[in-house]
Amino acid sequence: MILNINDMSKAYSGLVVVDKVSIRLHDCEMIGVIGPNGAGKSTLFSLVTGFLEANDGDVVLDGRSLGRHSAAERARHGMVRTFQVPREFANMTVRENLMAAAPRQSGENLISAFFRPRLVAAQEKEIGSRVDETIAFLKLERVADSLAGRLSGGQKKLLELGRALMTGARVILLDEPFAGVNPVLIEELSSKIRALNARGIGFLIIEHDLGALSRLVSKLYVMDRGRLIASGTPQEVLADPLVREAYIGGGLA
Amino acid sequence: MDAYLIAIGTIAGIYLLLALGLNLQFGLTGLINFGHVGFFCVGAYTSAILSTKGVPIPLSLAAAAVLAMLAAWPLGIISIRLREDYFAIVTLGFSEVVRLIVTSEGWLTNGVQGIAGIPRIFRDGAGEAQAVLMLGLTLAFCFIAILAMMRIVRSPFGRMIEAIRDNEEAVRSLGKEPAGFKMQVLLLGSMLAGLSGALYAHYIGYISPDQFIPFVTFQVWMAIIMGGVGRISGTIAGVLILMFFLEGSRFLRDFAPFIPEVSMASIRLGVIGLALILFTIYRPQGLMGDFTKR
Amino acid sequence: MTSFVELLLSGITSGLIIGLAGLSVTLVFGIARFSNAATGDTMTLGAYGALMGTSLTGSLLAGGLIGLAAGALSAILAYVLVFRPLQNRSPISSLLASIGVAFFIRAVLGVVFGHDQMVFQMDLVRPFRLHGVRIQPNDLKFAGVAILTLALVFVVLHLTPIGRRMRAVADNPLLARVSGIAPRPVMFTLWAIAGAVAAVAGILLGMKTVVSPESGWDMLLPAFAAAVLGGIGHPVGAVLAGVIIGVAQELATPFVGFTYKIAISFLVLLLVLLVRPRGLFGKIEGVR
Amino acid sequence: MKLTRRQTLASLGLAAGAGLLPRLALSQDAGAFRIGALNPVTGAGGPYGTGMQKMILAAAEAVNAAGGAGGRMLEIFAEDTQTQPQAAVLAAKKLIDVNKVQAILGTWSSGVSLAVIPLTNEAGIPLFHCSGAPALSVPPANEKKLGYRFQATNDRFGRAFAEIAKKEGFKRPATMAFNNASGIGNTEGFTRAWTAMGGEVVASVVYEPAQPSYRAELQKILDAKPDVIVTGSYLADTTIILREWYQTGEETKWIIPAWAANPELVKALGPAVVEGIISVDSISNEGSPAFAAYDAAYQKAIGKSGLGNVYAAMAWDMVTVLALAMEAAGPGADASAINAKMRDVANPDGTKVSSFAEGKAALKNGKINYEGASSILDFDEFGDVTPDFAASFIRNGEIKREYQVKL
Repeated sequence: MILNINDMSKAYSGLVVVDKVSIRLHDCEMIGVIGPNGAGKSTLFSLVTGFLEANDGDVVLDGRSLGRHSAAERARHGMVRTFQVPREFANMTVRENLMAAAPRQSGENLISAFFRPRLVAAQEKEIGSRVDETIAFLKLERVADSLAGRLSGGQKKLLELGRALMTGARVILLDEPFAGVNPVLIEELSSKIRALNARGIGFLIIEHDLGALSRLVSKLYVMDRGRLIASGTPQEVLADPLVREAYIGGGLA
Repeated sequence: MDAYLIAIGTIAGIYLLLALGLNLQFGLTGLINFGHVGFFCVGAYTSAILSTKGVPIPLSLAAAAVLAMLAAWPLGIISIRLREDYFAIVTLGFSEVVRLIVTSEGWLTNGVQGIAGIPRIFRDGAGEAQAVLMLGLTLAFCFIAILAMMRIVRSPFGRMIEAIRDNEEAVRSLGKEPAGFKMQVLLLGSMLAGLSGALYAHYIGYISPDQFIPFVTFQVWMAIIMGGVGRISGTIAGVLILMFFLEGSRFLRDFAPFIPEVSMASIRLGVIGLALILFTIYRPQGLMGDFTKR
Repeated sequence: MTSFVELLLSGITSGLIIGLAGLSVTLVFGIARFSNAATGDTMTLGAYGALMGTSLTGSLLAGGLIGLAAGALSAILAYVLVFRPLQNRSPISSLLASIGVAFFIRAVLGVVFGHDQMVFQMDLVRPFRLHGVRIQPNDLKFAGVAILTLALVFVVLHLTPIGRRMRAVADNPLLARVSGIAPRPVMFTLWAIAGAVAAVAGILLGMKTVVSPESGWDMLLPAFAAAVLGGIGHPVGAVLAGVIIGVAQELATPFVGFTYKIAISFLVLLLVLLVRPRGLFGKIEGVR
Repeated sequence: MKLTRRQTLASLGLAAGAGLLPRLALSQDAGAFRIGALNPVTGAGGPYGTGMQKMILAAAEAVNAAGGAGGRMLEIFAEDTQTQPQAAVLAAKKLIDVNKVQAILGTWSSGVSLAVIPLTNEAGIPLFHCSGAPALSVPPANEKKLGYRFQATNDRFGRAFAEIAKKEGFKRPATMAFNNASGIGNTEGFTRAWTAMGGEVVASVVYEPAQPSYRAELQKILDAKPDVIVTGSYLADTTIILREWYQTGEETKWIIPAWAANPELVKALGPAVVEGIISVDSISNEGSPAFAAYDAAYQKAIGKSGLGNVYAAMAWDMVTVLALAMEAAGPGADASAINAKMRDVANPDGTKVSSFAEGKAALKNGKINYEGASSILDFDEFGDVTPDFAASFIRNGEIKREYQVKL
């Protein structure tokens, strides 16, 4: 799996928010994106996943250009994001959240839902067992039937990760997976991410907790005022004086 | 059975079809349709025009449902991707335009004079028997609609529209297009409204443009909000409350003679307004609880 | 040709009224973040306030100021009692509640003032001619008041500290909260201005036409259309869009038929949403 | 607060039952003739509905005080139409099915009458109304000839407009109509009558209510250079249109129905604007003894002059005429027998009478002709009253009746 982000740019009425950012993610890499508040990281994610329209640039996943595809199409091609503020389906249970994420459900077609009940039931059963596996993997058994809106911050992050898994994603873009998560759960979450990475899923991660992030990723990209100002291994990047300068007042760990 | 209660029951059934459609759209999917009465109007006029021209009533009923759906389709194409409050405004405008069209295109709709003498669905037998049959038919349609709703709620389709209601962006992030689902929901709800309008036209026997004002839409909104958004039992309860309120005010004068009669229409409006405000603030889940405790 | 110019002038006058209503909608949307369906009935309330004020004081000007105060006060009340409790909920809750507020205001007006029309006692004067074009002095006065109101609003928005804070909140509510701009005075000012602007629109409409409890609600669709066309949350845009809609209504209806007059604003609304969902002057907008 | 569906249903039924009880408990004495008073107590007709209802009660009292009609006492069941077809249909169903009324009196707006008349036709009982829509005269609405109209049709108003326009020597009339059945009825009636006289209407406009401006509509009319503008309009829109018209500086004459060109209009616009406007009204029977009796009853019930509510006078006449027809049809007559006597007691060629008691006595000696409070009350073959009209001119802020028009 290779993801190429080429010259991504976005400007609002003259104000450049993301300026020609290019990132490369090779087989099963885990890459971190850091930068001070307002550097354009989340905007970059939205551009890559199609939630915002880019002024310029392209996204290429395994040789296929996705730049003109809708957000949902990009997700169907295997590139799935999570959100900085978790977007769980608050009034549905954890299990329902995960069931909803499964791709290609014929029961989502009204006609099948009404007239092909057996086909739908069989699919539901199959999806159900995959959901059970996911729940077990994420250790969400205790809350499986609680409403997602009532979960803790960390559990919601896990749930979003679980939903991304259910879609069969090949690369997952995590937007601050550790924000608002207690330290114990951060470890838990990190180990899950590592395990998934070992299974062949690539990750692109925005995170402010540089400690946890550095332990996870092999490469860091640093953004400031919309531009990439540095990249390299975590050690190299964190030693870079440019990066330090950009982070003054930004709270570099 | 008391003929008056039969009449109330029939009207309640007609409102219930409207409310079930709106509940599917708003309660389950989160679509803010402020133009429900527009589809009701399309249904009423379709069936009225066709049946007075001699088309058999079962056909005209079907045509009403289909045409209301067809009216929703271009509206959906234009507006389904809009932000929710834009969608609300556009649908409100749509229903007003529908009303303007039936007002202005007199060659088809007889304009402001309205269409009188719309044939009844059941024409044989005594008046009472006809009334009971009409009630039966209306409730049968309601029953079918309720069964269909329950089927939808339990299906993967139902799961997806609820997901759309809870968070549309997240749905897109999972590779599903909300627009398609919303469109189907808009069409289904409009079909119910169209059918409801047709039943209304045949039951009342006379329709004119001023019966299809936005106030009707908001009565239905009040019903589903008071009953409990997203719940079928809530929709039923809400419609009963609405009927009780609308018809009850007829008896209010017996108990509260100090209210001047001329103000009664204003008071009805004010009560609906207050109910909308108070329920949104203090009991958004409605009387029957919300969708979270299905 | 002269008749065209006359229609144009008339369209601009009614357009300014639509624009004022649209301004009220767009201000609330920009800062409180929901579409306020009570705008139309706030207009009506303002008109009744001005009628009462005029008959009490005998002066149209004093009456107008009383009407303006009535509009501002009712908007603040609606904020405190209804919209503030809802401010952390979805904008839909506020929108629904605003319809409740609209109905409630109209009901109260209906009970208190009845349903018979009321009129402002104004001197009607014959027009003067400028190069053959009839100019109606009252139109000029209405336009003058509308423009003065707009000017005042823009002065408040751009030249006062509270106005700058309002614009900051409009640009980014989160940022504004973090950086210590207390939203409360901002919100009170917002609602006072939105209510007062709606009231002015209602008073002008009442002077041009007649006042009845229903008169404001009928202006809601054009007002929303103006707000959307102007780029929702964009004050100048709303006013210009209102004028465009007003002119379009006057000029186009002889061709499409007078009964479809109201449909014009709907058509404008649809076209804008189709072609340019951001509106004429829209800024960054969460277009989806 | 959790209500099950069954509980809600039960409480609804209970409450509805409780509302019905007092009415059902009223002496449903088998001998009484039951009448439904179905009036616009709330909604747009609210200003008139209460007065209408009270006058139906008062007239029935007068009939009962005179010993009843055809050997029967009258019993009134009152309901509100809310000036809305849907509510009216429910109320009419209640009156017919629950109260078993034998006539329904006093529907007001055309929409309501059109919605109710299929029900009364089916029940085979008369409907007396004061709606203007021409459709109510002919089948399907009036296929059973059970509908009676106590107010002149809009079409008839239009014909009166044409007569007046001709008499005043106008050559180039234009029309402006409010977009509803009544407004369009007026101007179409005018156009039909005017073209039948060989005239030509130079421009016509139908407008929607609630506009911030009617300038474009006016402009279209004025561009045709009419010498008179005939309207089918109401007070509010007439006020706005005349205000804009005056400010255009054009000198045109106006012919306007009296429900719009009334003292309120003069007050709203000032005498300068309305100078010379011709206000057309159907002639009520203000000088008659029947009107005096009605006026006294109205004063007693409402505390205001009966002049202010022409529909209440119609409601008074409805009961009186119905009771006279019952008396003429004799004891125990059914609805169709009573219906057959309507014209016999109201139309000319008989002793002129102006109250039920008087008529009851005169019937013993042959035919009678009831001259009502609202008009002289003669019905044509469609069951419509055929009043004469009056042209009034507004001069110096006063509305003065100048001449009568017979059609």
